[in-house]
Amino acid sequence: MTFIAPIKFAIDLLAVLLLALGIKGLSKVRSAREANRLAAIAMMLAAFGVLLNSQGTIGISINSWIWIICGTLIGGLLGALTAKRVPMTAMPEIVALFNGCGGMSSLLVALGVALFPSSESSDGIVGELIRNFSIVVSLFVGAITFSGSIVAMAKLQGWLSTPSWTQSKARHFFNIFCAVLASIGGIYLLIDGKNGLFLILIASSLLGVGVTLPIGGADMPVVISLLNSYSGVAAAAAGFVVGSQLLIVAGAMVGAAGLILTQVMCDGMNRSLVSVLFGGALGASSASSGGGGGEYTNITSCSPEECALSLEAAERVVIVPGYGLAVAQAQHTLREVTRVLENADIEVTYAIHPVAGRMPGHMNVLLAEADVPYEQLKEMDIINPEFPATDVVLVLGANDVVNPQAKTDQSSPLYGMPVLDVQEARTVFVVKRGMSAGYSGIKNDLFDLPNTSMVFGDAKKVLGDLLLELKELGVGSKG
Amino acid sequence: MTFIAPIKFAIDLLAVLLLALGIKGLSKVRSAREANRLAAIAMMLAAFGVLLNSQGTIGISINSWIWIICGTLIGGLLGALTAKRVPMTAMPEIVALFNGCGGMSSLLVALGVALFPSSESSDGIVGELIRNFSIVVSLFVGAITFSGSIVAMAKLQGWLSTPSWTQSKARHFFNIFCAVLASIGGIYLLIDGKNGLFLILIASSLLGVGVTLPIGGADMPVVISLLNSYSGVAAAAAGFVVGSQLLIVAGAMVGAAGLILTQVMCDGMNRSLVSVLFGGALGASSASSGGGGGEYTNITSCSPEECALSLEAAERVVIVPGYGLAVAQAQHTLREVTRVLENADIEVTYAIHPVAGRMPGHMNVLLAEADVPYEQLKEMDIINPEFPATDVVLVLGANDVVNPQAKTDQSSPLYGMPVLDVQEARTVFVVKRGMSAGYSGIKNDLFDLPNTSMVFGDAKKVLGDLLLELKELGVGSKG
Amino acid sequence: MSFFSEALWVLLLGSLLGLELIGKVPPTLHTPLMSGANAISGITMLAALTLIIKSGDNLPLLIIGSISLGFALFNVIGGFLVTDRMLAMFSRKKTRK
Amino acid sequence: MSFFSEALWVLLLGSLLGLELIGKVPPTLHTPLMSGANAISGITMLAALTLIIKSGDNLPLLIIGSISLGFALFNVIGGFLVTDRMLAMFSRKKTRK
Ligand SMILES: NC(=O)c1ccc[n+]([C@@H]2O[C@H](COP(=O)([O-])OP(=O)(O)OC[C@H]3O[C@@H](n4cnc5c(N)ncnc54)[C@H](OP(=O)(O)O)[C@@H]3O)[C@@H](O)[C@H]2O)c1
Ligand SMILES: NC(=O)c1ccc[n+]([C@@H]2O[C@H](COP(=O)([O-])OP(=O)(O)OC[C@H]3O[C@@H](n4cnc5c(N)ncnc54)[C@H](OP(=O)(O)O)[C@@H]3O)[C@@H](O)[C@H]2O)c1
Repeated sequence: MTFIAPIKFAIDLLAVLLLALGIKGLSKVRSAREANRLAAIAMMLAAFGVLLNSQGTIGISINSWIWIICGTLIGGLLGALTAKRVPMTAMPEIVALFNGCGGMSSLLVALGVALFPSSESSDGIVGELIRNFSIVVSLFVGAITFSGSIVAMAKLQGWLSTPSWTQSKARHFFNIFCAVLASIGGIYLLIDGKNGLFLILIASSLLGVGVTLPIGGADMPVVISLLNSYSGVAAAAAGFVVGSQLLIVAGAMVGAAGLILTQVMCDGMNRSLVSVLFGGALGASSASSGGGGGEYTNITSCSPEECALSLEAAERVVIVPGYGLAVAQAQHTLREVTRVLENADIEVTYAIHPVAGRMPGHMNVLLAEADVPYEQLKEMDIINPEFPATDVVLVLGANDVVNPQAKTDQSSPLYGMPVLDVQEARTVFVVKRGMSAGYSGIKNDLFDLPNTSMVFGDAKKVLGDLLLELKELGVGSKG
Repeated sequence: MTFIAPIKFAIDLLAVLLLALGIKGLSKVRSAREANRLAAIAMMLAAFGVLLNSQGTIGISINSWIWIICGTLIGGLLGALTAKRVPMTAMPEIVALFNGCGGMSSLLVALGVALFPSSESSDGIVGELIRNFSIVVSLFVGAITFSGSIVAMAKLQGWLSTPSWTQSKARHFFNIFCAVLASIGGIYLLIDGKNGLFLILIASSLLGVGVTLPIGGADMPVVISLLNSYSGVAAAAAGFVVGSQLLIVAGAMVGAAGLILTQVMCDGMNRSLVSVLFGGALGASSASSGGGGGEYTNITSCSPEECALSLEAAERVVIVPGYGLAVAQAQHTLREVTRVLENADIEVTYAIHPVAGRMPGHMNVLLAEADVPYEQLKEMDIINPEFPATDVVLVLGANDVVNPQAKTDQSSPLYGMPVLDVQEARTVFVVKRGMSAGYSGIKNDLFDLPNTSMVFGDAKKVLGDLLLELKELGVGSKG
Repeated sequence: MSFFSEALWVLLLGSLLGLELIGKVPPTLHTPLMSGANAISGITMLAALTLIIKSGDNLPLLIIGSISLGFALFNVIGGFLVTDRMLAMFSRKKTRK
Repeated sequence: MSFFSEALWVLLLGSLLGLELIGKVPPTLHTPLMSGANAISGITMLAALTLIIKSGDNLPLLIIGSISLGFALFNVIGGFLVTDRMLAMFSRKKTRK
């Protein structure tokens, strides 16, 4: 027994070291994959440490082993299956789901300890107070994380829409009310360690829903990242509850790192965290206002056939994929079109804007799924100087990321966001379903330019038509 | 009494937070000065916490107070005086001195505890072992820090030269011998807690001397930074000895941050830490080999008079200060010369290479001392494109930082280091005492170029002559 | 006090470390990093384990612990696997480069 | 064990934090940063203080402690002042800008 405590301790230290290296490594492309494995190993180590220590000291009963194995198998298998099955495009919602479950786990631990307080605790009144406080935090944050994540997932999957009342000021009152209720419950629980338990649970779950529901689907990745940071906090609180330093360090690290990541993500899309959390849905308000900010005066529209003719005559084509491509699930059709063009010795590259789509790296993942070779993906800074030498640009369901206002119009909300300078190319085709605005809800000056033609329709459908037209024209048929 | 422990604890946490913020802030220009103050406040807080806690628990006797005040006053006053008096150019040696004293302080604490072990310790055999181990580390690292820093200071001040035996392989044997002796002493001390004490002290002091003495003066800043990292380690060890978490955290932070800084400094001058520590003195070997790497074939030399004539005719003059200017203490004379030129409406700027001189920021500090306006100091990346439009470049005791080999000759040890492209200017004057090489010991192709003229002599003397000539020519006399 | 003083140190330093660990992250890595950090936050499985082990024969507590463990492992295993899948896409493309 | 377990946590996390705190430092700040970090390493003054306070009437120990404190304060006060002097040069120039 005297040997086990130091070993367990060494394991804990090692696990924290590996976790820190893991988090650090995950933020660099080169090391990300190994870092992820490192973190997984660290977690295994940590679990092993707990089992070893318990076995060596108080012992683990058969009963406990059974329940441990049950929980592990069921949770692990379901997790593995979900992870294997989910399509790449559903990443944000699946991360939200996982995250919610982490929050739920912390919540349940706190609930268990609160319902059946162990008699062994003898830390005096201060210790008791700190422990109860940790239980309150764990319940509160865990419930918010869970309900918020589930709502986020449901909204991303389209199972939930944004009810209009959530866009009114009333929601702030609702949320404040829930927060007050939860605090009252917390104070009760602090004092006697039992009452107020369910008040906290219900009020903070409602708070999680109330805060997340009004947020537009496009801002969801940021919210998920924030909720992820919360689940770290919940884990740290659970660490206080069960008395595990390792849990506290790891939870604190993830909580803090998640906060930074949230900030980095906000910066990446030119939004502030406050406006994401309290500003309501951007998409919702813009959808109702139609175009938003000015009328279009000089729209040229054309058929897939004309577009195919232009493509046939081109030497350099640049594809600009955007959110619409992802929604239409058109990446495979796109790949077929570009294969045809390549066969005809037309040079095809893809211009990847860092925040195109609805999650960071969305376009990379999407195109990787459709087997687009990596060399053809060009980042914004690299492709921008090449547009003047480009014959045809095909904008597929992208909008904000090709809006020249971001460079020219100081009063535009987009001003300052780096964009793709597609208007420099000879001809630009924009494929989208109608004239409605993108994520930011802003009119796109590009559509009014003389060298821009709109090809209206669902991206998948238009690309399919394009493919037919190109084949009909005999492009790329090696004859 | 029950109140004091938590207060002390909160103070400790706060102090660590402030120290972390301080270290972080010191690495950014904008926040550096406040960060330094923040760190100072944190230290005061920490000391206050210790006094408060002791007063409230075991009490502080009058006797103790007297000795505390004595030590504080004497040490503090001497420190303040030294800090006020020292000339800016002697920064590295003074930092070395301070650093050595920090190491000495940790050493003395360990010595005191080792000589007069307190009877209260009752941590069992493991606790005893850890405590003794900390004492060994504290003595060992403290002694190396102290002797190494003092040697570094003495060498930088010119009080010590580099004895030739230290350049031979023999020094490695000497150092290994010392290290072995110190380890033996350490093992003795670990076992019985008293014997071996002075063996460690002497052997590790000699080791500190043996490692630092062979290193050339130019590499000293890196060594001092490394020793600084050591003194952090010594402080952390002292923390284990007296049982202070705060000391351990702060020591560990400084130790680790110092290591990173050392690495950053090495990178900045294109050297590896290993070659700095074990490679012997660069300067020494190069001084003996004369020019090093090829002969000069096409040197043009001229008098200060000719130089003055060119300056008079110029419209844009760029000054490139280097190590020689610092050695010659010629910054004030330089300022007078440039004032004259400015009066004659000649545009004067200074090209500041990041590692010109012998310590980072050397040139900034030097020129600031001579009251050169900040706007006239231009960093390398900004001034480099301007050289083609420059009439006269005056290179003052700089050598490596203007060596075009760094860009053209792949086999050169300098290859890859960014340099100032002075050869692009119309005329280049190089002021140095002879044809000897700079820090890297490498021939400078610049001197052979047709548009380069050498003006031989001590920088201060040449600048004085130049000033006279310019006055004689009536430059800048507003008439 | 001892556990709590240790816990508070660890909390402070862990948070500071977390704030520093992530610097500049290229946008393509935002999603994998989020998902990896999310998997790590499932470390709360240790709390669930401890709960089960300490609950003795208290059946409701065992059940709560087991459910909690299940949720946590769902998070952990799923999180790591899904992160790996995402990163595989990037690295597969990297090596082809 | 308790003090040492806490100490080891704090050592590990402090070291990791130190490694992360310093990122890119512009060369002009190398010397001030070195000097500031050096002043902080004089935190060992706390050890000297503790030694003096705990030494009771043991005169040699009091003297050792006091000398140690003197050295440490020489390091701390001198270090912070000299750093401030250097930084003043930079910022004086900055504001003129
Ligand atoms: N990447 C991220 O991490 C992230 C996260 C959150 C928010 N954002 C924000 O999202 C925006 C991304 O810009 P983006 O250019 O990719 O997208 P966008 O500006 O949101 O525009 C998407 C366009 O696709 C069209 N579209 C929708 N469904 C379509 C379909 N089935 N077929 C064809 N077109 C369809 C829409 O027009 P119609 O309705 O007329 O078809 C819309 O104009 C930026 O503002 C960015 O800040 C990015
Ligand atoms: N800044 C840092 O942190 C740092 C630290 C360590 C090393 N270094 C290294 O130091 C070098 C700095 O380059 P640098 O161009 O400034 O200096 P340098 O290459 O070392 O050259 C200095 C030149 O000054 C001349 N000189 C010496 N005393 C003089 C005097 N009294 N009057 C006139 N000239 C005199 C010397 O030639 P004569 O003997 O012929 O006069 C020598 O060629 C780089 O290689 C850098 O990597 C920099």
